[in-house]
Amino acid sequence: MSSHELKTGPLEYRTEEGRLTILGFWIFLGAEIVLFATLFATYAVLFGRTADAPSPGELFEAKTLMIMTFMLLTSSFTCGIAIHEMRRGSVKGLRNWMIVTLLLGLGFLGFEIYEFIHYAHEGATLQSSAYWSSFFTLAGTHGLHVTLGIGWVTLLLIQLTQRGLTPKTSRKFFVIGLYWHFLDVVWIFIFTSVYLIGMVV
Amino acid sequence: MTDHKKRIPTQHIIGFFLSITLTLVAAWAALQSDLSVRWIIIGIMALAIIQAGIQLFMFMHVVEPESQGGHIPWNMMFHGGVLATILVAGSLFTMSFGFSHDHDGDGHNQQEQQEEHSEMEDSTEHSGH
Amino acid sequence: MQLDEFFVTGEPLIYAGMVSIALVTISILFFLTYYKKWGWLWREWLTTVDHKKIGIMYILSALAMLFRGGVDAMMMRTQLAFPNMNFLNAQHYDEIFTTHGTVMIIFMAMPFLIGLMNFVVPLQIGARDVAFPYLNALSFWSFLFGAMLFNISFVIGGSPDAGWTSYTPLAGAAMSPGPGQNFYLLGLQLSGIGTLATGINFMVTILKMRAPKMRMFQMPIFTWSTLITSFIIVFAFPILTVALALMTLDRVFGAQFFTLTGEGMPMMWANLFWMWGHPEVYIVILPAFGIFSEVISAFARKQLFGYKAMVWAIILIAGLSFLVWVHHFFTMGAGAFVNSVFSISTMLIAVPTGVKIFNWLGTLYKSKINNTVAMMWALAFIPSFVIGGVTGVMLGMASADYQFHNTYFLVAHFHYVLIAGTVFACFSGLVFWYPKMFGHKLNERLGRWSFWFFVIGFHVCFFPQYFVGLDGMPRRVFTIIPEWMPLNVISTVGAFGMGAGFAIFVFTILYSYRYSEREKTGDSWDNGRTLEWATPTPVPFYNFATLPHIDSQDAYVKLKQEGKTTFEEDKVEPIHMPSNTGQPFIMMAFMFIAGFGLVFEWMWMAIGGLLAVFVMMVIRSFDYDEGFHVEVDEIKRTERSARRL
Amino acid sequence: MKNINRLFKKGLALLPLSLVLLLTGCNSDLAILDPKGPVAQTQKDLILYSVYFMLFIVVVVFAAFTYMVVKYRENRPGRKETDYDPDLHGNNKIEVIWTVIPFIIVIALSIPTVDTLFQLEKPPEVEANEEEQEPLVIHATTADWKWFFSYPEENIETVNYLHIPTDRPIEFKLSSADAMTALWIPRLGGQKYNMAGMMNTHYLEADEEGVYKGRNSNFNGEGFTKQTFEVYAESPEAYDQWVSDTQNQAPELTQDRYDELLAPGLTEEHEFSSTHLAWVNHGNPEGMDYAINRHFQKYGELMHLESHQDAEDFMDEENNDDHESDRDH
Ligand code: HEA
Ligand code: HEA
Ligand code: CUA
Ligand SMILES: [Cu+2]
Repeated sequence: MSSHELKTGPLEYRTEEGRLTILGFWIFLGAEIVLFATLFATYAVLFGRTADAPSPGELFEAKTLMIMTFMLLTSSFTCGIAIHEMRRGSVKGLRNWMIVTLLLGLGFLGFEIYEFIHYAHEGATLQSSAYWSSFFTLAGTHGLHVTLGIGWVTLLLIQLTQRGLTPKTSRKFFVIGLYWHFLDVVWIFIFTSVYLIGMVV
Repeated sequence: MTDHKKRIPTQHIIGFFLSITLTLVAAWAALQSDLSVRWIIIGIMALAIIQAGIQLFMFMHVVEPESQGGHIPWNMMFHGGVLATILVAGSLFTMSFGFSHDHDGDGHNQQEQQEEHSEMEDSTEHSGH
Repeated sequence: MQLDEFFVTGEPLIYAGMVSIALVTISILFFLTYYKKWGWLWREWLTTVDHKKIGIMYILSALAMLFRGGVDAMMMRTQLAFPNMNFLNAQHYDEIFTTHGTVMIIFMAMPFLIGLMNFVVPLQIGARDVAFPYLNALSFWSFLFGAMLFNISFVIGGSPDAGWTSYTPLAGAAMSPGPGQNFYLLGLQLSGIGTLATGINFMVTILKMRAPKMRMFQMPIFTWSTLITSFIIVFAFPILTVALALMTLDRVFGAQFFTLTGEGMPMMWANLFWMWGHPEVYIVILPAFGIFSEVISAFARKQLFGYKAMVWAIILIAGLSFLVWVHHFFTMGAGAFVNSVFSISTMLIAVPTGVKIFNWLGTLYKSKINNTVAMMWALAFIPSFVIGGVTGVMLGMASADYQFHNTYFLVAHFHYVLIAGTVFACFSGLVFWYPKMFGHKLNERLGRWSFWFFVIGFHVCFFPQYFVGLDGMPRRVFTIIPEWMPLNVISTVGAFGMGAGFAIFVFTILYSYRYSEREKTGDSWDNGRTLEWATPTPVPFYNFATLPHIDSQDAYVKLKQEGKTTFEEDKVEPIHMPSNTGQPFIMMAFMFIAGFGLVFEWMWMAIGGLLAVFVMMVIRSFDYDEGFHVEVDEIKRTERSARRL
Repeated sequence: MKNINRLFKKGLALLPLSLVLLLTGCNSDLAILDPKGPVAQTQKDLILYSVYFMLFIVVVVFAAFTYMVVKYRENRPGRKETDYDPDLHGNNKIEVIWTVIPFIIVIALSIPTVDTLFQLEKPPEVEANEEEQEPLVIHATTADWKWFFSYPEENIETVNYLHIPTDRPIEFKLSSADAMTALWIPRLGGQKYNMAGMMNTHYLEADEEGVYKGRNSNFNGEGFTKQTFEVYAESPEAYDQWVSDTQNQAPELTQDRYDELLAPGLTEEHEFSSTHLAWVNHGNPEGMDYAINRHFQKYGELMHLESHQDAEDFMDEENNDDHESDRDH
């Protein structure tokens, strides 16, 4: 609990509190890996159990998928740039790149919502079969994480305008940066093992 | 990621470029190539793991000196990965017997035999009347 | 929904339960008001972020839950000794073993141990609190509200009745309609979140907040076991979170994961449940091992034998714990190969556990055993647990398990490990650290009585169950054939012996509060080996005025030899401490409301509750409270009076 | 108090002894240790084999424990100075020993376990003096809270009781119409799960005539306790006689009748001269939702089942006239 503040190094690591929180967040990400892995395991086991609903191969569209993926990949990149700007001490850089990230995230969400509605029209809903339950839960949990992330970034942007860059605000941005990249990692696996494999098999 | 003062974040740019490329390769392999399904799956899963690595090392700086060489973050990611493998592979290993308890094998034969049987039964019954 | 559907009706036992709950609540409210204690309760307890107080609240709640689970157990045992009395009908019996198992494992064993960890670990490593005090309070309240949500099912809506394992499709919406099973899902979900947060909190605390220079391999062994347990928690609890969420989706939102329709796969639930469930049983045994190590080495007046081997054994057990889950469903028919793999991995756990047992014996070798009550609990553990452990290995032999599975042989196994391991450890640890927590010891004479009643009762209760199991008595039956009667009656007698032991234990607490001598030093047992004993009693809220440099295991032994204390007057500096806050309590209260809404599928309530939780989170996000500093003067004053300088 | 203390510790040490006594003395009484067929025999042998190792371990630990606790008590009269060595903190050699020995024991336990696991997947081996026979196929299907035994080759079906010939392997095809259950006949061998939408194969065999208790051993709700059945193991001739009697005298099983029986609840014993496999096999994915679709509403209803209520099979010796081949256990 000491309030000693270091004089050098990135702002977010200067206080003990910052270092502890960042470490704690990494551990949380470890737990998140397991959380998503459980969903992936369920998905894998229930694969093919579509009952009377359409099969994934019939519904998945390569075009939407690629757009969504590029949006999220790019947002992960812009988020990285934002943190880079933060470390250079640029409030403006941080804010602007973060806003770009946010917009890309929103775009991704929009496509995802469109996609889900489309599937529902085709007769694939959470209720239609074990396979679709696991699909919507896996993709939906990721989507929910993105939504929370967007809300969180918005709150932080407000705090940034109120307080500028302090060890505490920069710690918060650093942490959400980790979170955002992590969601990208999860998406890569959804992209690969749900969509691509779903279209191949 | 030692120098944070650099203006151009080269590492991020390389990472971004790589991740886009790998994604395209994966999509191509899955949708366009005529590899066998098995090799597609192995290949694109490998690509996904590499991409995860890119995010971790180039964007998330798991091992940057400020987090003491990322000893603990790295550890958590590693063990998380191990657990993810246990979960997915273990579930498949122990659960996918499900439909092959018997259904592929003689379970179906049983069923067919049974159907024949009852058909016969039916016919004898009919002739009996 | 009609009011008579809302409240459970028609059962005299439940009416009695309702009446007593109402009476207890009213009297508590009355006393709080009469003695004007509301403010005190809010300021000192509900808003606290102090790990010591949180630890104490955990322990008190766990004792209450032990009582609840214990009363359930007594009712089951009564029914099985007199099956024809119609004390419980089938449905009622089903509800009771379900709540008994769930309460004991989730709301008794884990919180009890987490309570001890909370109190002890920061002290043992020379920290002023845990890494995230706010989160710690959040964890506690999530546990408590989760436990309340689960427990009110007794009077409102109806209890779950599908076993603590809640196998689908039985526990699905089709076969278990109504709110009962939802209480299970949401009660566990709510408290599970807190447990996960606790795991993260302790990992960071132990990894980052040790006293200056204390190396990992100099940490007290209880701290080690807490670290490893936290690691298991972080990696196992998300599995439970997901499994519960999936079943909730099935039941409330019509998904098809574990259903018989829509090509659902019921056995995936069993798979996920045990992927969490097996690590869970090690979550409740490893801290217990840590406690025994501390108690045994303190009262044997000897350094722990084979410290390094002990640590590695814990790590190995933790690793293996993720590789054996299938042994809970060997009989599912996954085939000889799968079963062989998991049989072997299961039996391998015997090796590191054996290493621990032998090292405890090694610690006793050439020691000076001081037979206090805490030590007696620890000693009784060794032989009792070995019986439970070796029968566990017998269960691990899959082809033999085809005969043991779902019988009282299994029931005997897990009570032998859970009670002789976890419960004995909780008692041992509580008695051991009690003076540090409350400033006086528990009466030793009464303690012995409760010990003997409980331990003898325990063996009388559960040893016969091995044999009635071998005779083919399945678990979860509410009535039995005459052949099984004699052993069951013996078993029930033993259970009441344990009940008496527990009653005496509670009495000991009350008696000692009134009559025990107050502590004058911090080192209550004169045997303290680790840093918690270096603090004065009562422990100042900031724990340590100054932090010693640690360069050996058993740090306090060294300090004592060198005549040093944790109060070096000239080195005192202002100490930064977090402020109290009511947010965790309020946030979790909203979570409770949301959970309750989901249980009854009242979506407006669930959504409203969740929105309120989000609002609390936003408030937290904008909260830049930096805590406060304790000034040097105040520290000096506190330390001097505490140390009687 | 001190005396009790010591006495009790001695008592603890006697526990393993009582185990030996119970195991040898009551050997024949305990169902699992009283096998009536090769499968149960294999399992009993394995269990006893493991018990010897476990007893050895328990004896070693208890002996060492008693020694330590007696010898190193602080106030033992006649304690010597040399009995205390606070600096003794470990010994690598001994660590290795007590790691390796348990490891070897684990190996010794694993080998027969794996061996029997593979054995139990196949029909029991034929003894030297017997001729090899095709296993008798019986579909054992559960529904809340009853058993259907279908004999596809004989084209008969029984409810809540089972007839089998001795000395012939029985190949059970296990499945369930609703909740997960398990078929368990302790004297004939261990259990296996019945699950809807899948089919497990389970081999058992009786080599002695008699009536054995069987039951569902996996909890599945209110009627669980009473979901039992009796197994009549009889000579092949008597069995054949029973089969032809049933074929000739029992009514046919119609789908309506079957659906009625399928509804959650307890039921008596029945026999039919046809099987439900003609229209549904709950062990197929297609048969998985058969019962739930028909009786969805009835699963939540309570029976208010009490222990004196007869569930046709469990506590009482029920209507024996069904079975002319009735014999004492
Ligand atoms: C604290 C909790 C706890 C602990 C520590 C254990 C420890 C062990 N358990 Fe237990 N177990 C439970 C709690 C626990 N268990 C519960 C709650 C259930 C049932 C849940 C339910 O269905 O409701 C269960 C069920 C259970 C099953 C499932 C049985 C079934 O459903 O059919 C199995 C099967 O393998 C098993 C095995 C083991 C083993 C091998 C150990 C080992 O870790 C034991 C190791 C210890 C020793 C072996 C003793 C000391 C060692 C030596 C002295 C060295 C020499 C020994 C040898 C070489 C053998 N347990
Ligand atoms: C830590 C875990 C834990 C603990 C401590 C216990 C403690 C006890 N358990 Fe339990 N038990 C489980 C975990 C635990 N159990 C689990 C997981 C199951 C499986 C559930 C399932 O199948 O789903 C189970 C199941 C279970 C069964 C099997 C039920 C069945 O399958 O039909 C039985 C039967 O005897 C039983 C008995 C007892 C008894 C007598 C105690 C005693 O130790 C209790 C000690 C008693 C007290 C502490 C009493 C306190 C009360 C008073 C002081 C009041 C005074 C009143 C009187 C004396 C009347 N338990
Ligand atoms: Cu379990 Cu099929
Ligand atoms: Cu287990």
